[in-house]
Amino acid sequence: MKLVTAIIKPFKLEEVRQALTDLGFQGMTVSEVKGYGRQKGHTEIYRGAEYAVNFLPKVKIEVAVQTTDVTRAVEAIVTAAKTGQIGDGKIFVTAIEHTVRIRTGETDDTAL
Amino acid sequence: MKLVTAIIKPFKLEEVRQALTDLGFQGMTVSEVKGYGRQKGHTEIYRGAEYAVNFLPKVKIEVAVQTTDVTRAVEAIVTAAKTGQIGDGKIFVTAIEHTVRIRTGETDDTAL
Amino acid sequence: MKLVTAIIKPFKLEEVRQALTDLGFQGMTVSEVKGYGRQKGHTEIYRGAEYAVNFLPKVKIEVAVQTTDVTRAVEAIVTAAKTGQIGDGKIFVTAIEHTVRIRTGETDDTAL
Amino acid sequence: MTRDRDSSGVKTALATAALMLAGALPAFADAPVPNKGDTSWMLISSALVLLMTVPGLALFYGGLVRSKNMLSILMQVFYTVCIVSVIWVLYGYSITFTEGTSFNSIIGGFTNTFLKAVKVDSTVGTFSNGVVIPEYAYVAFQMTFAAITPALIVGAFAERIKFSALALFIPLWVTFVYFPIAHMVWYWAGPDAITDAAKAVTAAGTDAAKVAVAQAALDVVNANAGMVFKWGAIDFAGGTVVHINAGIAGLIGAMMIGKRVGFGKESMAPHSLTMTMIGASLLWVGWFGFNAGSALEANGVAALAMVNTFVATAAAALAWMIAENVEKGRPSLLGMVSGAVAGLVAVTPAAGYAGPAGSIVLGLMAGFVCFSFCSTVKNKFGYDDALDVFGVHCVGGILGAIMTGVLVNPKFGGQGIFNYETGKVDDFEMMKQVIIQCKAVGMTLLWSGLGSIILYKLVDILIGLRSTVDEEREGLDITDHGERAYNY
Amino acid sequence: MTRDRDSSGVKTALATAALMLAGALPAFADAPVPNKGDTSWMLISSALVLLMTVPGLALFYGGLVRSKNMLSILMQVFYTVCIVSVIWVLYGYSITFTEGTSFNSIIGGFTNTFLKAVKVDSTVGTFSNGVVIPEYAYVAFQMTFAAITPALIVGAFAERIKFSALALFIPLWVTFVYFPIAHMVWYWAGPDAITDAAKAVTAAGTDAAKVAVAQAALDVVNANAGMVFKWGAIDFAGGTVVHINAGIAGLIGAMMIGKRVGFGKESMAPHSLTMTMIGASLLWVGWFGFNAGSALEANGVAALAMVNTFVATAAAALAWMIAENVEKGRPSLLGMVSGAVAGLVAVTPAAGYAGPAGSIVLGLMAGFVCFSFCSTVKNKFGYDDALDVFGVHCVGGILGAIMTGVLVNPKFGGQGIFNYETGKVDDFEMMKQVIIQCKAVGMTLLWSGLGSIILYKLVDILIGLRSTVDEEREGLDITDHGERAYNY
Amino acid sequence: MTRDRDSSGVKTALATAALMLAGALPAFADAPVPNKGDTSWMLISSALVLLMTVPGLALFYGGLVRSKNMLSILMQVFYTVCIVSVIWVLYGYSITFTEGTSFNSIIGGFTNTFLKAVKVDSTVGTFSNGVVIPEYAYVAFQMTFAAITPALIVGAFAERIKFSALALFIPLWVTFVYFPIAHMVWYWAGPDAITDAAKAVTAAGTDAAKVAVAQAALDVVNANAGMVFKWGAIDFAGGTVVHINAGIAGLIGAMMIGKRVGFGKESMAPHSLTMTMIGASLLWVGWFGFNAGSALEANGVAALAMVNTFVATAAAALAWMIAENVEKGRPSLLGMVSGAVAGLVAVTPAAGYAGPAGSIVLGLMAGFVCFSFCSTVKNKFGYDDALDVFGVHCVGGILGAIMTGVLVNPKFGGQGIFNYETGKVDDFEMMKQVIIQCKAVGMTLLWSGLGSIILYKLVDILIGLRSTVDEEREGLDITDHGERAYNY
Ligand SMILES: Nc1ncnc2c1ncn2[C@@H]1O[C@H](COP(=O)(O)OP(=O)(O)O)[C@@H](O)[C@H]1O
Ligand SMILES: Nc1ncnc2c1ncn2[C@@H]1O[C@H](COP(=O)(O)OP(=O)(O)O)[C@@H](O)[C@H]1O
Ligand SMILES: Nc1ncnc2c1ncn2[C@@H]1O[C@H](COP(=O)(O)OP(=O)(O)O)[C@@H](O)[C@H]1O
Repeated sequence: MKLVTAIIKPFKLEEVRQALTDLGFQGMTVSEVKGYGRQKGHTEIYRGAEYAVNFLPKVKIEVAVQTTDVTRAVEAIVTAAKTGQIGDGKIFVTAIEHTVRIRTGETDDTAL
Repeated sequence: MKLVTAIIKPFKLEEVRQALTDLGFQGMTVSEVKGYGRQKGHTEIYRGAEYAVNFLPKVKIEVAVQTTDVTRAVEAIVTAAKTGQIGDGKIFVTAIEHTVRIRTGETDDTAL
Repeated sequence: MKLVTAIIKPFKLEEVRQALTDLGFQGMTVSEVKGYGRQKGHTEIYRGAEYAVNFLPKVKIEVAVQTTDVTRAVEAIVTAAKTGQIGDGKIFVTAIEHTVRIRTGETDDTAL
Repeated sequence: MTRDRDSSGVKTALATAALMLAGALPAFADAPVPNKGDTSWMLISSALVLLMTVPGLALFYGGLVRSKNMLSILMQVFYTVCIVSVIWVLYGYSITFTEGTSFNSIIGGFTNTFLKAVKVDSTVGTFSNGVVIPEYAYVAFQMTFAAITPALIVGAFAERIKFSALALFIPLWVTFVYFPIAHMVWYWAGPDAITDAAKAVTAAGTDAAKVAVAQAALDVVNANAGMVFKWGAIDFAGGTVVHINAGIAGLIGAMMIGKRVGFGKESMAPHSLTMTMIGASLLWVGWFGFNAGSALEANGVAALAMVNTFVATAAAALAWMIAENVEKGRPSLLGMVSGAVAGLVAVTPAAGYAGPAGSIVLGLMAGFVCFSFCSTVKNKFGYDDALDVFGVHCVGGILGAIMTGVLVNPKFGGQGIFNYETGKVDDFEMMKQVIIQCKAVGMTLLWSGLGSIILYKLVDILIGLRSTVDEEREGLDITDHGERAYNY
Repeated sequence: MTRDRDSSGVKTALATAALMLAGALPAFADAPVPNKGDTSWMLISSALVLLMTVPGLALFYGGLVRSKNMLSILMQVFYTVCIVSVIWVLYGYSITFTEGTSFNSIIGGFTNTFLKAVKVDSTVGTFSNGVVIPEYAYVAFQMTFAAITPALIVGAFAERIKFSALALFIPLWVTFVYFPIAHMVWYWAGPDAITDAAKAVTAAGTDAAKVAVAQAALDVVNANAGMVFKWGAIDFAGGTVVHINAGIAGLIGAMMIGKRVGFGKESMAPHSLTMTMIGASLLWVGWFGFNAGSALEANGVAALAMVNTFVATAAAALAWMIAENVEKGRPSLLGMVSGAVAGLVAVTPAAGYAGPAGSIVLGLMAGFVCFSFCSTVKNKFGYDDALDVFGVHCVGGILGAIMTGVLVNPKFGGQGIFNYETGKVDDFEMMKQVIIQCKAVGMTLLWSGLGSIILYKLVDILIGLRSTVDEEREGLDITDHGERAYNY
Repeated sequence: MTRDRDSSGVKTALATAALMLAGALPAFADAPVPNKGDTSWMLISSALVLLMTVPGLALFYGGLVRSKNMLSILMQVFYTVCIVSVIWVLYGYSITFTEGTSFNSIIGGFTNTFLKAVKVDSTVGTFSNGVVIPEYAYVAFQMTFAAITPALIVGAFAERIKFSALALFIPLWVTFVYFPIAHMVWYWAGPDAITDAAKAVTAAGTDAAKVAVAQAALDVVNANAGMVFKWGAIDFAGGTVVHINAGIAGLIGAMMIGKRVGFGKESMAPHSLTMTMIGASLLWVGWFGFNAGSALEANGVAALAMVNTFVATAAAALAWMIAENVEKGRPSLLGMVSGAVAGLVAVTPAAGYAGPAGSIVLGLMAGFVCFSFCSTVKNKFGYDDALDVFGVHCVGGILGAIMTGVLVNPKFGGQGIFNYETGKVDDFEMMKQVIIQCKAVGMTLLWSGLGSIILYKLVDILIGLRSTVDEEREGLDITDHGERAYNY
């Protein structure tokens, strides 16, 4: 099993979710994060005080998939999340050694 | 070393923390996430506008443990987090290659 | 490629970001988390009701780096994030199998 | 449009002069007209009491619950204001402030339903002879009291009652508990009726027959009042009617509905003490309308009530802060504002009777007593009065109601009790007054306590009081109202 | 310092007495002086209307947008209040409430720019013969109306207009749309001018020549009024001038600026219903100043307007709640407070004319009608009036304006319409009045509709109305103002 | 109960008439009675000033700090209101507004501690001959001024002072700095005493001996006033007493306590500009009580003060917005509301003296000057006045105090300065008045500056002013109060 982690623009979340659901992926975890890559932040001024805001709001999605599904999942995310402008985000794929569904105690592929 | 990542129902956090502490696990990181699996969201209506809320609030806990402790940790979490209803969550185990305790510079198992 | 994950004190974020930027690392993802390790929480009392707050606010930073850069990145983080007091945090290094830059579709090292 | 009705029909300067004198001292004329300064003050006081309730009370309470139940609290308070104010116009004002039939000691009559007897130039007396205000202003002012009282209750069983249950409970409670108690404590014939009747007795001179007739008439006037009023209990702005009444109803609700899921185990820390602080502040500001407005005139008594409301609150906040600092090591904002509310509650019955120094003492007592209650006594009993409605409103209200009997004492800088028959302040018998005050407290606890038990039971049978465990876990905002308070 | 101007020059007790009589019934004297109760009420009413606007309206709207646009809404409302109040002093008050030249039926004159003709002892008449208030108090009160009306509009095109476009649109709109409509509906010669002229006609007796002269004079007085006023339309506190006016301008803006990016696809859930609830509550509290203050006196009519404003609001909130419960299965807080605002809007033109029972009926109607509109009708048309400015303010305003013609009927507990010539309430012809009301509504829709189209177009040509897609995605707070609302 | 005290003892229509005349023009009678319109206005004005402070000021400040220090700010403001209002009753009112002994030019006496000399029918004079208000109303009104002034200071050293240090500093500061300055600027014998004494001089005619005696008596009356008052400085609602006073104390505190940890390096962006906007709006609304209430009557001057307070604020907000737009490219909400507060501050001393056009000019100046100060000048000096207490309150206050000497000029539409001896407005010598105003500013800066230095030092020695670095990092909410503001 692999964990596909994608950091995307917040307003793309809904499209990505839809794309994954359409392919039959049944679960996902989302968190609000901030980050920067090529795309940098901006400056905010509050009365006299200037602050550099280096981080932009992003959404991190994590989808655990069977190893054989990784490519489909990644492609679906790329297609749905792309605007073609900097800040579109990144995808990281990492290995999951073991999975458990808490409710049933099922493990690994059957737990996905 | 392994990282045990569990996505659980928010109100189970306290019990899970207690269970792990009782087993002698001394550290944990928690984040607020949203997600769905078998358990789906609901619809919200604000005046005339309807919005599908596909994500439910969950808590993600991450515990870095020695490889030999993985099973104990996973079992403790499953026991504490289970309600038997959908939405109880998932556990993923991944490999950590290297650990550092920032304060002391200790590394790997001694850093846990 | 490796993912360097560090859990640090919130007010150290700026220094860590600066240190990594100075070394030429061009991207980072940050999330607000809560956690405990050696450093424990405190008690809050709201009128008659006492609640143990076991988790302290921390910041989690994730930096995907080329395998050869891991040591430099970890050292930079340790140096910048250290106050010498408990609660300074932890660093975990894990393996990334695959990376994609969504905007361009570039993969792996070129995507970092 | 009859906007100038108060001047129409007056045709000469002389008549005008007469009317004006009448306006100032109507004992000398037939139809006192309202002083516009009083009217202005009563209108703004009504607005202030609404401000206390929404958003004031709603925020004070709302900030203390978990964010998943924020809207449910706001909704419950807002709904309460709406349903009660409509009922007030339909029949509430009538059965509270209109002379009833056989049970007039307990409840008024139905002759003024839909406010059918109220016109733009109708007036009601104040506490001064010959001073009146527009009846609509009185209707509005008292409406706000009827609205806030049941709204106070919802804090006790916050985070677990079904909205539909509350929606039924509130109109029942206000009808069978609030209106009777308000009638019992506040309904009377008014100053002029008593003074005129008393004068007739004097005028009767030595003619025994005439005196007997006049005395009988006076007795009738005096008898035309609520039971507790007739006992001689004093309650300037609603210590019994509002706070003890709501406080005991809350406690009973909290016990009958049961503890919140996870109570004592999970953290139920307030989701926004900022909101609670805003709420407490607006309660304070609005309470000036509540207390000083209860003078029904813009006069020195109203100003005194304002000063008292200011300093009792301040003193109670400081007392709670100090107590908490001593006992817990750190003074909290929540403690301070809780103390402020306790002070506001305690000074309510005393506002126009006590002196400022007495009010400071009362405030200090309220702060210490309510602190002890909420942080120690309550935990011993283990019931889940989520937002301390009992510990602040009932306990503070009882303290205030009883201490009013002490602080009204002119010896302690109080105003004494004015006797409309003799036209002067009575000699003050403190023990007697304190006992009367205790009786009024007891009566309120009893009526509201028993009435509430019956009504909760009834609602429970009809539609069930409590949300399911799953709903409670998910939060009432989603399950009862289909919304979330925050989407940052 | 001339603080005692109203007493200076009076040198004897007799003169004083005369002055006082004059103060009460100035028809008998030259210079009526303000009653301080009225002044007090007008001052606080002005403060209440500001409270409605900032923070009230700003929060009501702000809570409903996404957090990335929160500051933009707050800023737009705050800016509107600032720019309009300065304009009001510069020329707004003058062209609204000063007699104009040839176009006096439509717009006033420039003789009072910079308030140059207003002094501390200047007064203006109310709706009662011989009753006046300080002109500065009237300036302040009407200033708040001019400020809130354009602020209502911004909800319609929230989350997408460029701030610079708004900054230009508001002064244009208030000048070319609001001031004329306010003048047309509210400008008149005042009660004393009419009554005096009418008396002169009577005094002329049977001498035809004299009568003709007197009648001509009376006609001149009557002609010195805004067009809609002369039709006989009644609008107690601004159903047409404020709500229909702003509502239609909002709709047109929403359509001309276009839908928000992602409208109908992405979730645009309110970021803080807590703020919306605070806003709605402050609207309610402040609206007492708006409606009851429109009596211009602290009298029974003001008190009636307050009661009506209370219960129409409550009834409308309950109606929306019930409708939503029936149709969607769950009553929401947002629904309830939307209903409350709909009720406030609907009762605005009727506040001092209807009776309380009539106001409850009006409130219920407003709740149901506006609910249907916002949850069904609107979706059929598919325009993006982001915060339902049209569905609540225009629809509710039209309902209220027309129903005022019904509920003012003394048969339905209304106050009737006072005739200053005859000195009594006219016999009431309901159909006639309803038709007049409809004409006033139509006129407002037309003037404001056409005027707004032209002004939006103009602004679009000059600087462009709309933010870019990227700016809209990022949120106007950052792109227009360089700030974020929250940094928790 | 003595609620009808103001009518008791009056037994005939004639006596009544006399009393009423007295009420209106008490120079002709012994005991002026308050006009209820004035009383109503003073009561509501007091409530408005509390609204300014809690929640107004608390939120304005609170929104600007980081969320970890939110409660600490709210607590500091709330505590300040509580402790000061208790002290006010204990001895503050007495030493501020009671005639003192040898140092009467600087501080009053102890004869009215515990308000022991104040009764429900006690009255105090206003600024008009023969017009009085209930003394309790005056006590309440001035209490709110005493409470808000030290609360303004806390913004300067926000996020780093120890609560215990503040808890000690506030009562010391209000006692040794505020009460003396308020006494020096505002304490005087009142209009009637002066006018009566002046009349006696006139009445003495040509008899030199008699004149000398009468003149001596007049001199005594005139001498019975605070030092700054005697210089002839005018300060309508507290430019010196409140704003300059608090502003300089804040600056000194900020410097003595030192910069926040991380100042200039870490982001200290406001945690909720929404709260700041609510606070600013409530400041504006409440400030009407502050400024227009300072007329002490519900008259044309109060109305003028309200209009001025409205438009100066609006103009200053626009000025800041424009300046920011020019200099930074984007107008921010924080800028706009900061400008509004600057305008409120600047118009405070001028509110009842300037004309509306003059107030707009003053507002524009305030917006530009305070903007420049806060965004440029301040950064050059590098001190950490966290919430710009100095840059807004002291700088705006100085501007306003001095410009009051210009704008009061009748030539510029001002009201001039009334002379109670001659009974008319004096010929106006502008330069002279400006110099006097500058002296008053200097005196305030000196007294408050030196006094504050001593008191901070004292507190520092006794318990230490500043939190530890770790506490500051963690946030004062947890370390000082054991709570967190938000648990979403
Ligand atoms: N090396 C990295 N490590 C961790 N997160 C990264 C890295 N690079 C980018 N990100 C995350 O991806 C988000 C989008 O990055 P983006 O600016 O689109 O990168 P690029 O255009 O350089 O691929 C960033 O805001 C950040 O959260
Ligand atoms: N495939 C997945 N990848 C990532 N997270 C998942 C996945 N499946 C479930 N989750 C997370 O676990 C939470 C609980 O899932 P749940 O509905 O209990 O799943 P199931 O009952 O199907 O095991 C979800 O809200 C989501 O955050
Ligand atoms: N075993 C662990 N697994 C996951 N997270 C941990 C672990 N130990 C510590 N952390 C995270 O690191 C943060 C800092 O820990 P800290 O108290 O400095 O640990 P220590 O001093 O024991 O190394 C914690 O708040 C927690 O978020």
